Amino acid sequence: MAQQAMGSRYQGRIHLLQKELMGQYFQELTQAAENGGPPAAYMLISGNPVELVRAFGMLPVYPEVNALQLAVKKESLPYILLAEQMGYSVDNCAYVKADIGLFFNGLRAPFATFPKPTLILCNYVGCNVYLNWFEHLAEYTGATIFPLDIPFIRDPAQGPSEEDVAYVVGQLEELIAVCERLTGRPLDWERLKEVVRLSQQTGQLWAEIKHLTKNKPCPLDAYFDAVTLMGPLYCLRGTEEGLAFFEEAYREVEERVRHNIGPIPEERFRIVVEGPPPWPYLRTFRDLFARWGAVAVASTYSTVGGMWEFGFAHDPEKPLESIAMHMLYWNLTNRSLLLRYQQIRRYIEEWEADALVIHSVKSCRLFSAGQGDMREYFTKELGVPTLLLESDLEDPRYFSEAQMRNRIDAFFESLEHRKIRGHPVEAAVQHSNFSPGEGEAR
Amino acid sequence: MIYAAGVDVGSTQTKAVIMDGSRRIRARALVDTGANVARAAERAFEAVLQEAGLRREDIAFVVGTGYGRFKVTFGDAQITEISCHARGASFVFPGTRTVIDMGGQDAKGIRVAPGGEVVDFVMNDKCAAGTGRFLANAAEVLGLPLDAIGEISLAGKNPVRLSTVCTVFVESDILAYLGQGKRVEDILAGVHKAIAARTVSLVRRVGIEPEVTFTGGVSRNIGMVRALEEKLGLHLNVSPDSHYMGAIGAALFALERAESGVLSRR
Amino acid sequence: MVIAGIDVGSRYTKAVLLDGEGRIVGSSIVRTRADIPEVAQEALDLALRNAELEREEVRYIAATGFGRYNVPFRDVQVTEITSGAKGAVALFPHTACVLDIGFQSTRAVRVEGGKVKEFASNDKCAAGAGGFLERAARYLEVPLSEIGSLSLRAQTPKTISSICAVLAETEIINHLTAGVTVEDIVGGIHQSLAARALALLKRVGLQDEITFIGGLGLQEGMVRALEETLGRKVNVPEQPQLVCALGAAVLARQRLARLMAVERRR
Amino acid sequence: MRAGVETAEEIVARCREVVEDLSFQTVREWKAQHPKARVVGCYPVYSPVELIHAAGILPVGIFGGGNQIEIAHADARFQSFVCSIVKSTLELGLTGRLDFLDGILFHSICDPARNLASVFQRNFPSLHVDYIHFPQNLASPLAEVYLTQEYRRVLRGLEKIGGQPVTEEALVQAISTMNRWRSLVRELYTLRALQPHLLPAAELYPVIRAGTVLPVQEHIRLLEIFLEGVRRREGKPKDRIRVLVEGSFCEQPPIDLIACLEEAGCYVLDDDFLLGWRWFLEDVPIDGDPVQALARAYIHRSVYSPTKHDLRRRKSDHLLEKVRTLGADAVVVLIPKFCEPALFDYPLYRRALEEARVPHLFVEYEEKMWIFDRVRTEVETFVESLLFD
Ligand SMILES: Nc1ncnc2c1ncn2[C@@H]1O[C@H](COP(=O)(O)OP(=O)(O)O)[C@@H](O)[C@H]1O
Ligand SMILES: Nc1ncnc2c1ncn2[C@@H]1O[C@H](COP(=O)(O)OP(=O)(O)O)[C@@H](O)[C@H]1O
Ligand code: SF4
Ligand code: SF4
Ligand code: SF4
Repeated sequence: MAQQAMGSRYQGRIHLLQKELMGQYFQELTQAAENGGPPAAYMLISGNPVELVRAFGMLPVYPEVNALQLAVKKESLPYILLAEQMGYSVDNCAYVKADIGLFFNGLRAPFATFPKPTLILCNYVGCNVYLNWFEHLAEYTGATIFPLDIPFIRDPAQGPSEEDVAYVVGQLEELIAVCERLTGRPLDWERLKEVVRLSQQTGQLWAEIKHLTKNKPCPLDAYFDAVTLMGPLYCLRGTEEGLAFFEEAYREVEERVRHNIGPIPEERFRIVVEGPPPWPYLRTFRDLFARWGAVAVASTYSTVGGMWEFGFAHDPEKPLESIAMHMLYWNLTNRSLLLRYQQIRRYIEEWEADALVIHSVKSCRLFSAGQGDMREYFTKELGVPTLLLESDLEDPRYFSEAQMRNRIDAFFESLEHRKIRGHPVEAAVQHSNFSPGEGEAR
Repeated sequence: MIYAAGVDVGSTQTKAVIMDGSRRIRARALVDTGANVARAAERAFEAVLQEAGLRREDIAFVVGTGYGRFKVTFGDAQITEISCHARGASFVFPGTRTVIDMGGQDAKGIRVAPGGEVVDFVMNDKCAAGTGRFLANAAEVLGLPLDAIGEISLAGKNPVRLSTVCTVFVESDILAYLGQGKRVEDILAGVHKAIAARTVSLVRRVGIEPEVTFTGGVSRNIGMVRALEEKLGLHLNVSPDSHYMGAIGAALFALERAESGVLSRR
Repeated sequence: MVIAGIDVGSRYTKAVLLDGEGRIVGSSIVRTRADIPEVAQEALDLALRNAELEREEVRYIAATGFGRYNVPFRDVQVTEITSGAKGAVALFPHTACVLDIGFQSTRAVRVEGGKVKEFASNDKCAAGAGGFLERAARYLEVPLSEIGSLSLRAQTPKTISSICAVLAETEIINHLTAGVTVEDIVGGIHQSLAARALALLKRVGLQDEITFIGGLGLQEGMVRALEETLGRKVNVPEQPQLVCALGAAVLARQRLARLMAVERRR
Repeated sequence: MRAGVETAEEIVARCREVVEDLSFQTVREWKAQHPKARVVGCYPVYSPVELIHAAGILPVGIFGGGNQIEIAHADARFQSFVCSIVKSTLELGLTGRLDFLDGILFHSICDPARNLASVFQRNFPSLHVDYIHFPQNLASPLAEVYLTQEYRRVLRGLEKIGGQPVTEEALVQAISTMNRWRSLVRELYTLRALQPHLLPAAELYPVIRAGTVLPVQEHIRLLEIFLEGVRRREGKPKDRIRVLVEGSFCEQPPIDLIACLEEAGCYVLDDDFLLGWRWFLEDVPIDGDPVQALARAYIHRSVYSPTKHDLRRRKSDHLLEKVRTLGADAVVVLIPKFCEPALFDYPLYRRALEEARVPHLFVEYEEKMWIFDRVRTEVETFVESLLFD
């Protein structure tokens, strides 16, 4: 029952670097809020078209990033309560509530002040709550809102249709006209191509880092450490600093692979994690796994903003089409649940994981509604040991450490017994005609 | 002879078992957990030692389990009650594939492999609805002893439909039914039925495969056994030791550790 | 002429008698049981006896509370939200918010011009009301009537984080084991209830003056916790438990006056 | 069910029976009588039933399991914080009660409903499951083009089930039949708005809901008789408040809950129950390309709802306009628990209603409720606050 010493948290160069970069980013936002600056475009993380925003010289602001920062710093509850007083339900997504609370607090958070939006770009990708969220922000701020409608990937066996792509490209053109009006200058296509090229290179590096986690030991935790890389991926993609950061990150991870270094002293279990992290208790949560020597080799959460590891790359020669493809197909949120099953299955097989951990969060039904079925699929159809945990990504009221710990301990105890006794996992494969579609090239 | 002990500190009751090297249960003890958890563990351990006529030094290894396992200060290791119930159930009923454990404050479903390893499990928490406590409250409102309500419920022919499975509110529901002149056995049948439905739907998540072994304190309630059997359409394994299953599993783990010479304390 | 208000709450049934001038002339509190009609009758009789009045003198009866429809001899019924607001305003005319914590539920009401403007209640789960305290009192082995003064003596109140009343008891046990005093535990419970009450009050729009009614108003510690949480004084009637019954009686009196006016015109 | 000469009351009783029958006996019988016929289920909201009719298929509304179903399997798939209709619909499927379906349509209304489509796909591999993406950028001219294409795609799937190509005539026919049906429904709604004491919502609702199960022609006849019957009714209004009910567009409240609302002292002037079926404000024009006409009708002529995000006009403005036109005293915001789209509308409604000084009451319910004490207390208090001095 050897559990590993606590506190063995990876704190490498890139963590420090990302802290610095994100600090600068928030400073830039505060600067813009207080002294004026480039127009701010509010956007959502999922499949974001940050390239276009950057090409217009606008500042990308991600309310989700702000909300999660509040949660990580354990500051989210008062903002959530503020929104609940206005009539938002306890059952509404807490990201939205924290953000609305933030707005009514004068856009002031303890770590930054945010500029008012000039453009509310609702890059509606999969999550229906986004539509409500940005609709409300638009009403409260009076800013211009542009709902970018992204057809959902309806058929898991097939990618987006030609009509889908044409529809999105058409809307991007409408969006360009809106940005031109708001910024008072025409789109510089060369600049857009350049930004897209930077994105392409950044995405490439990110994909390579993700493939490095196939190594044993896994060089970084693809859930807990990957989230640190995600801030720069959204906020700085398409910039030189962003690219430099990922170059550095790749170097470091690759170095760790060469020296067989992992995030914890001994890698005993390789897990795949599905679902967003419990931001208010990230550390506690991480330690509960670290105690057991469990390392995430892959996570679905790190693909909400884009799914580069399965072959996607922006194309500077087709900027709009590739932005459209990114939004339509190459991100987790716009894909059906069955495609997600398939994605996880690939992680388990190709990244050689022992188990699946599903972190089900009340706020985000996009992620969580139906995770019970996912659990059924993995345990009953594939015989993959699966642990389902429930809490929240933003609302600290839904986290109970004792209960989490009980479940996590019981789960790894059973994995351990199986390992010790050499029993193969009892694959209770039942007859089933279902196998998730084979949409992606391997 | 080598001896090992398992101490299962539940939210409601603390159970202790001593097992010898030939895997015979030498003694059992049961005490109410009460307010002082560490003390309850001590008391149960003392009681079981006395019952077995042994001294502390005779016990090679002690495993603590249950929600208060970290309070078993004299224990050599802690293992969750999920692993222990699975282990104990497989030991007593080797054909066990599914375990339903109902204790004072929670309910669990565990699927086990032939050796007794946990394949999958689910549990309810956050809300004590539909647990042993629920039954205890029902008994209290009706002024009946807890160990009698199961039997009485079997006589209920027209079970009532409860409006809540909240452990606290069940009280007013029962009062309301009494007010309407409903029979006690029908009310109890309704109570058992409601909990059985809830439990079965929980346990279904791990996939119910026979044989199914029912463990935990509530397994002593015959009304619950029958209600679950009816809902599942399956026979349930229940042994007089079912309440001790967690402690038995813990003792088995302890014995294994003692035999393999793992004596290091964590 | 006598007018009666009867509040059939989930724990206690309360009756208040008014004379023609609207003065309180009698009252009673009895424990609610399943046979509500009988309990209501009992409460009325007891109040009459306290006031040394005869049943025949009662001209009009308003029933309120969850059992209002089960008072067969009522002339009219109103909800406990309306009657609570009415009663609070009768006692404290500048009341803008009413907080009512009873056995099963916590309610916040915003009043404007003596009328209910907005309200919110917390009654799906037992976690936030007096029933929880009753159980805690039993658990801590202190009489309910002393809870209030005990809590006043809390040094460093220990709050309860569990949302479930039943699971919160486990937390209480843990606190006890950890050596937390009964005073601090009770103080903590009051703080948690006050925090919930604040959230509820904010939902309806927190405004001065706040009148606190319901059985929990009997507990000084609760009042203090509330005042600390709200950062302001609250009005607490001498007999907070009777306010809904009073409000019902006040409404009944207005009703009767109107009916009589109509009659006279005929 | 045959519509003979019946009184309005008999129609209500029979419709209620049809609606509460979880085994869909009427559909099963209909299918037995029409051996080659196909049935496609429609999950709320905004089902293009015209397309289904045109393909010669019977559309059947799938509105969850109400309060008589025990959820034994579905809650393993969907967590406690997901609304009831999602779970009960899956439960209907998992317990074989939907085995008469040849296909089922879901729409882009919310995240749980979308994931439900996937779960259906996995658990019922032989069922044709389609998911319609409704455009969310209704101000863009591209939306109409897109939705027309989307409808055509859906049609191709339906053609496969129906086993025959869908002709333009069939589409026109289907549209005009549904126009007739919808105009009857509108007439009933108008009548009720003017004289709510003659037509309680607890009657109107089951009668219309039966139309989501019965063949449309049969139901049209039924509505005609019912309308006649109601027109002949007499009575005087009681001292009640006149309210709009808003928010129950998807998961439906129990009929007895609606009744409870009325008994507690409300006249319901308008509601948004069953939006899946009655979603056009006016007739759909039948000249020109019928598929395009349907798409255009959705974009320009359909009712607002929590799942339609139309930035051209605020929903609260729609609501206030309705309050004014109908002369309502108040709004009852009746929302299913855990329904995010509806819950999200509430704060904006609240702001607008408060500004316009329209009293409102927020009530949460679940389709599985069968005890209404709490709701009753809330509604009574609300009524008291408006009627009493
Ligand atoms: N003789 C009995 N008859 C019926 N029920 C019993 C009996 N003894 C215990 N129980 C039930 O068992 C519960 C305690 O079960 P247990 O498994 O010990 O729970 P825990 O481990 O959570 O303390 C009690 O709440 C009670 O409802
Ligand atoms: N004498 C007392 N001292 C302290 N608290 C009391 C006393 N009597 C009642 N209470 C508290 O008041 C609660 C009952 O309040 P009440 O308003 O009568 O409830 P209800 O109207 O729901 O029956 C009890 O649960 C208890 O917590
Ligand atoms: S529901 Fe999920 S994806 Fe949508 S806004 Fe909330 S957290 Fe983000
Ligand atoms: S409903 Fe009852 S049992 Fe459940 S959390 Fe609330 S108090 Fe506890
Ligand atoms: S009731 Fe609301 S949350 Fe549930 S399926 Fe319908 S729209 Fe979605």
